[in-house]
Amino acid sequence: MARIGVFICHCGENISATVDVKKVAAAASRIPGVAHSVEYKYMCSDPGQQMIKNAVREKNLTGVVVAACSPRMHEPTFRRACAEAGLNPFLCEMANIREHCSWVHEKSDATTNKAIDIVRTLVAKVKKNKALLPIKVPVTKTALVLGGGIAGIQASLDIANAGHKVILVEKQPSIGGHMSQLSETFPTLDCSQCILTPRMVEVAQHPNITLHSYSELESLDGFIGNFKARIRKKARSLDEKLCTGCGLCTQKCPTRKIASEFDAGLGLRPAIYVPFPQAVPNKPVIDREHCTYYLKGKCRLCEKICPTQAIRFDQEDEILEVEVGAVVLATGFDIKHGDFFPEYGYGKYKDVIDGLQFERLASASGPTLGEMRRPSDGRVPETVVFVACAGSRDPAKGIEYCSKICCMYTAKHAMLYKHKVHHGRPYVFYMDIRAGGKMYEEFVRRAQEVDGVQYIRGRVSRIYERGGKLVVKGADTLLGARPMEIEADLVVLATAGVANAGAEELAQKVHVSYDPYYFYSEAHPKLRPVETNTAGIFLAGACQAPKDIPESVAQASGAAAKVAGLFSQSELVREPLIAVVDRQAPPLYSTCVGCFLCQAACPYQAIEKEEIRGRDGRLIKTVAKVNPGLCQGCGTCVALCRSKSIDIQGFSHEQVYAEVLALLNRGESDV
Amino acid sequence: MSDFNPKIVAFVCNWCTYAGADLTGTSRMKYSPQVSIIRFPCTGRIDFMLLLKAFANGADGIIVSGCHPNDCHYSSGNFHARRRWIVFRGLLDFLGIDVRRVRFSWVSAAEGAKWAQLVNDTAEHVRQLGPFSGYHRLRGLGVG
Amino acid sequence: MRSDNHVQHASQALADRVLERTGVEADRCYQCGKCSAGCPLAAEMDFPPSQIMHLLQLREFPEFSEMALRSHTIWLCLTCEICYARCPMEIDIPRIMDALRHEALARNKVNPKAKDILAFHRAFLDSVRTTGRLFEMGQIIDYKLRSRHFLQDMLQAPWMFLVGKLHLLPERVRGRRLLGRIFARTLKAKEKRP
Amino acid sequence: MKTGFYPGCSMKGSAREYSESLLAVSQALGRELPEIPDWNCCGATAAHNLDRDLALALPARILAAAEKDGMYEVLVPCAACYSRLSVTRHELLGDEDLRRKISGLIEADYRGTARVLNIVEWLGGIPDLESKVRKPFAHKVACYYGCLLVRPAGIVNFDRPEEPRSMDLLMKKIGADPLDWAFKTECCGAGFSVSRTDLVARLSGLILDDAVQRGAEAVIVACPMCHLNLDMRRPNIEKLAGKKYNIPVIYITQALGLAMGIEPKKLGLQRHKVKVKFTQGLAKPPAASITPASAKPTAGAKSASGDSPAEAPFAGPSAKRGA
Ligand SMILES: Cc1cc2nc3c(=O)[nH]c(=O)nc-3n(C[C@H](O)[C@H](O)[C@H](O)COP(=O)(O)OP(=O)(O)OC[C@H]3O[C@@H](n4cnc5c(N)ncnc54)[C@H](O)[C@@H]3O)c2cc1C
Ligand SMILES: Cc1cc2nc3c(=O)[nH]c(=O)nc-3n(C[C@H](O)[C@H](O)[C@H](O)COP(=O)(O)OP(=O)(O)OC[C@H]3O[C@@H](n4cnc5c(N)ncnc54)[C@H](O)[C@@H]3O)c2cc1C
Ligand code: SF4
Ligand code: SF4
Ligand code: SF4
Ligand code: SF4
Ligand code: SF4
Ligand code: SF4
Ligand code: SF4
Ligand code: SF4
Repeated sequence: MARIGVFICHCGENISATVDVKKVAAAASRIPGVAHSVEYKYMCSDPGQQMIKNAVREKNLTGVVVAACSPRMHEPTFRRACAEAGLNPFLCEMANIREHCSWVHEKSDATTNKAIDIVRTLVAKVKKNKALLPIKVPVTKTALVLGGGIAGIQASLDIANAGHKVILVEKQPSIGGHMSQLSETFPTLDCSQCILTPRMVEVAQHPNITLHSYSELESLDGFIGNFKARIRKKARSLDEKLCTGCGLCTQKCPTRKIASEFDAGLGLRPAIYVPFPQAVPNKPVIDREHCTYYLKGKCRLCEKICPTQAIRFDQEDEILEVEVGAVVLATGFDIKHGDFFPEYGYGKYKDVIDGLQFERLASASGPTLGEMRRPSDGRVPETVVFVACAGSRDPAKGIEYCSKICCMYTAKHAMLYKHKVHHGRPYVFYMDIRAGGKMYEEFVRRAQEVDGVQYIRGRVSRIYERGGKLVVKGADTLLGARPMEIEADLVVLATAGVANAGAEELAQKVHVSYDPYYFYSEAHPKLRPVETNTAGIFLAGACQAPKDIPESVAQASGAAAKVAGLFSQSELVREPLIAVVDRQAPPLYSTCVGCFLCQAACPYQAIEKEEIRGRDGRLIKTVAKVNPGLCQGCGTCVALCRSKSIDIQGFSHEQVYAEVLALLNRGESDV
Repeated sequence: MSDFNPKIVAFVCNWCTYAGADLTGTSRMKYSPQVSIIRFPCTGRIDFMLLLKAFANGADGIIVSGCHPNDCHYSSGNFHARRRWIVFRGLLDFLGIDVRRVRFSWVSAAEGAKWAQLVNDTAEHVRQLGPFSGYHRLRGLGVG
Repeated sequence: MRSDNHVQHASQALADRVLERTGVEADRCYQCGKCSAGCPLAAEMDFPPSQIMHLLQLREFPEFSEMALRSHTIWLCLTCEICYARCPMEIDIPRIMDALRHEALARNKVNPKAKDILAFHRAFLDSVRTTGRLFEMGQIIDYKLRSRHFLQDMLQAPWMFLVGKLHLLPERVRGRRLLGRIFARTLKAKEKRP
Repeated sequence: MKTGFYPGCSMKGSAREYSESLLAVSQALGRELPEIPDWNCCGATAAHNLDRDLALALPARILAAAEKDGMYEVLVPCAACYSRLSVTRHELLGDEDLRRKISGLIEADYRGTARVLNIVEWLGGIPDLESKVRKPFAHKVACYYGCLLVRPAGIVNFDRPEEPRSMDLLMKKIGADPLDWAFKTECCGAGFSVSRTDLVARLSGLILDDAVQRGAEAVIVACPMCHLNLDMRRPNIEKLAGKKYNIPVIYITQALGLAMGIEPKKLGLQRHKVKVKFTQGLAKPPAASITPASAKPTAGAKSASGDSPAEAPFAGPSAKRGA
């Protein structure tokens, strides 16, 4: 038989001024199962709490209802008091008779009666409450960071500097990401390599960071604190321990005409290559798709020339298994390229290039050593047209969003061009200038006022070649939308920032959600911007949405702080208010019919399939199972399950049904 | 009909509407006492059989309220609730319950005044509709 | 269903009438200007296509709608579909132009500069109405009478005749009575010409 | 199951040679092209400019007549008629109320069973066209698609609206060298040939100029309106541009006919305003067909002729860039 204690608070006069607390206490004492009912001036005060503790011990209470303020305010206080008195804290509930009653109604019988209703409701609930134990999960204090762009680098360094181990996995032969390709960066125009390279070196040398370059995630299992990752280390075709990075092989390789990924296709590289001179690690890889030996079975020149005999043609991919407690996704973005802009001749005319190609043309380490020369004939372009929003904000091309970074880098490009070709004429066709950031608007103004970049408001309709020039057909919508033509030597398209080609596949591997454009979704657009909906997996950088370097770095440090917070305890303690799937004795095992509607609806991928097998190993049925590490207790699955096989602790069917009946003043016996 | 005091049950989520109703209180706004709140983690948890159960046991009106779309604490629970609500409307019709007895709304943690308004509107509405008398029939259907 | 009754909705905003008749939303236009940049005749137009969209968008200002209706633009539009093909918002501008022309015609708001173009269209359709097919010789004569450009093309006609491109007698369609009825129920029913 | 033929008005008059050459070619290919019985004018630009119902009713009557005659597809060689017929079919099939209304107007139930084909589609569907070539049409040609063959993409839906390739592919099949040029789909001035000859002269002039600059020996067209503007309006074009253009404008069917060895007269080549000089020998083009301006090929012309669009439409480093 339940022995419930009810404690009614006056809150000074806050409650007692409108609610007749004595009457409430008297009414409560008449509710079946209530063994103790008192009122007091300030329940949350020390004497108030002491009252509860004493009653729990002396009256052997099996449950407590504190009728006072909102549980959002003092639930933890009273649950702690109960726990101290030896009562499971989840057997304590609060009846909100202040915010939901005394403060919002006039003094009257109706108000007092409502307070009684509320108390009765919570008493009915608490009778159905079960003692629950907090969930504890051990935490492996190693973080897995996927992607070694500036975001991944920053996150790795911050976590490592907080004293935790980091495994950094980078798909390409070197870390650095897109930032390593940039020439100078807005809004300060400092050299990208100069600020990035020291951090890349720091990563390489940090005792807490293990770098796996030229590697990719195979699979990820487990849950927060306890992930198991399998990493594929792709064969570099050489023994990294022996290779000293002398570079002899890359100089001598006869297969040299491969479009360089790093130079965005504008430069060439050999079959055995280091993507760029400052690469980390500074060890080559053999590109097996182009190497003569792999294609034709002949050559092996690199092997002959290598002073340390490091080349290994028969090397195979290696699979590593690691255990980690948290994952940071920092796999970055890409820009759109290919045949998606036929009216601009993009991909057709050599002198219609994209933003990253311009970065390489402007970079001192690029294919022209920083000299402004156009790809088709190497001439210095006298007139350059920059086209903003090329593919962004363009539903017809499938992208509705603004890519956010291109207004700024377009202004930067026009400026860099003008700095290199003083007599040159840069034009920018734009729709709006989006320069929201510290010193950003000033930067764009400088491009216009100091460097004389001509901004024309309008979208370009068409670009075609005529006599070695590119005819750009635009219109100035600020001048009556009159059409105009510019004969340009070079056209730079600020093509849309898009998710990486492999983004969807990776999201499915690690079970995080993504938006229709395959950018990863944050757990809350405002308040949880660095978390994903999967506990223990965090986001950093442009894999979440196009963003610039400062934002990527800020988010990376945020993600690192979250990881460090998680790693600050050896165990993760979570409230046990989570879902559970019904389990029964054989032969039923569970009322769950295995429809997995719940699985599809769960926003946190917390529902797994469990196979129930007989002693002989025969599959009896497959039922749902909630992973307590992932479940956040939203209850969506509960409402959805048709066979009522899944329930949520703390808000169980029994509890809420009892509340409804009590509120409507029908005892259980009435039903 | 003027002395009819309807009984209205409000099913609200913990993160937005419950907090919004708290704010109504802290701002000392007044509203009709005919409404009592039952707290849920999320509108996504609200099983609409519960609503029928409430009607079968003497509720005259019901409010379901949670976070605004896209503001859900659990990111998508309220979308599920909204989807179910659309199905549920049809069911109400089928059972002969006036759809106007159920108010589905979004009240955020900052919308204390909206909560007071919602409660008063609903109370007035239900008062005009009169007591819900169909519960015997519902019980006959086994909903009680 | 779309309605073609131009007068009935005169109090409604032009943009809404256009929407009702064509299903094309001028409101989606975000004034990027790509249509005007590619339109072969934008330079000739009083309001290039993007501006026509904006005139419609400002529906609370009837004087702007009026400017769109009375514009030379709508008669210059060649229905070349370049603007539609390239519009990032996929707005079927030529279709809007059609609807504006029909309304301008029905409400007697045809831009005076469009006189020759309109004369040509009418001559063309007259020929079709009476014979069922275009009788080029007849049409040219009819057009000349309407437009009063007597000298233009005087050099072409004899040449065309010589190379066998012009016939002196029209081909007649057997079903031309039906065609007459079609004309009577459509164009003629709506248009009151002097 | 027969393919019907809708000549349209101009093919009976000003574009007579288009229909002559088409019929000569179809005969040589052994394909029958029965005309739609008692067809009428599609209404062209004039109808849709002035009245929507009329603009739908005229083509609907044509298509209904074709259906009644058991035609499951209709070849419409004139791009302008093709556009009107395609648009009508598209709209009526997408709106049942409208279909009923227009059926009422034309006093026949239009069902939409007959597909509408343009000339490029029809020729593209003929298997083994290459084997019919007797004298390869070995000339540099600029394929001019104009507006209505490829637009609006959602309705005609057979090649892409920018940088189309289907006609270039056909020209390759008969041994021609289709050039990469810039005005494939720009507008020639269309129906303004008579009413605003000034505008036609300007727009068509741009087209001819680009073709000539790039060293084209002929412009290939698939539309009587395009032909009218580019060929018959040549004096107006030249007057406005202040220079001469000798480049001939040839219907796609004429080029095909020449390659198949059909006699030029049967193809109506004598009816052109601008003389087609390489009709007999089909060997070297006469120098006269290129204006002085194109004598020294520009950088653009060089690269353009290098990679013709048909085989390598998008050669260039960025297209092949790795991830
Ligand atoms: C043309 C251009 C100019 C720019 N100029 C500026 C500027 O001046 N100033 C500025 O602030 N910002 C600029 N930006 C933006 C800047 O490039 C980005 O903000 C920044 O690169 C984002 O860093 P990131 O680490 O998130 O992504 P990335 O730089 O894209 O790095 C992601 C890394 O993850 C790796 N990766 C991808 N998938 C996987 C996988 N599955 N497993 C393992 N590794 C993977 C990639 O190889 C890459 O190394 C510019 C961008 C462009 C396109
Ligand atoms: C009109 C308006 C509308 C907005 N709408 C949106 C929106 O829709 N969405 C959105 O995302 N953002 C919006 N924002 C932006 C949003 O308000 C800010 O991003 C956010 O408030 C910033 O939070 P903060 O904590 O940095 O600063 P603040 O909110 O300013 O908080 C700073 C706190 O520090 C205290 N403080 C100041 N000095 C001291 C001191 N010396 N010692 C101790 N304490 C101090 C202040 O009292 C204050 O409590 C809006 C802003 C405005 C002005
Ligand atoms: S418990 Fe709540 S209601 Fe009671 S005194 Fe404390 S704050 Fe006030
Ligand atoms: S030659 Fe040998 S040691 Fe030198 S970089 Fe190449 S593989 Fe490494
Ligand atoms: S074996 Fe391959 S990588 Fe080595 S030198 Fe030859 S082509 Fe280059
Ligand atoms: S950032 Fe600027 S250029 Fe880029 S999509 Fe947005 S508005 Fe266009
Ligand atoms: S919805 Fe219910 S029955 Fe279906 S799988 Fe989930 S728990 Fe089992
Ligand atoms: S309660 Fe929510 S988070 Fe937990 S399993 Fe159910 S749906 Fe998933
Ligand atoms: S192209 Fe489309 S969106 Fe742009 S101005 Fe024209 S109609 Fe508007
Ligand atoms: S359809 Fe009309 S408005 Fe559009 S580009 Fe052609 S001429 Fe201009």
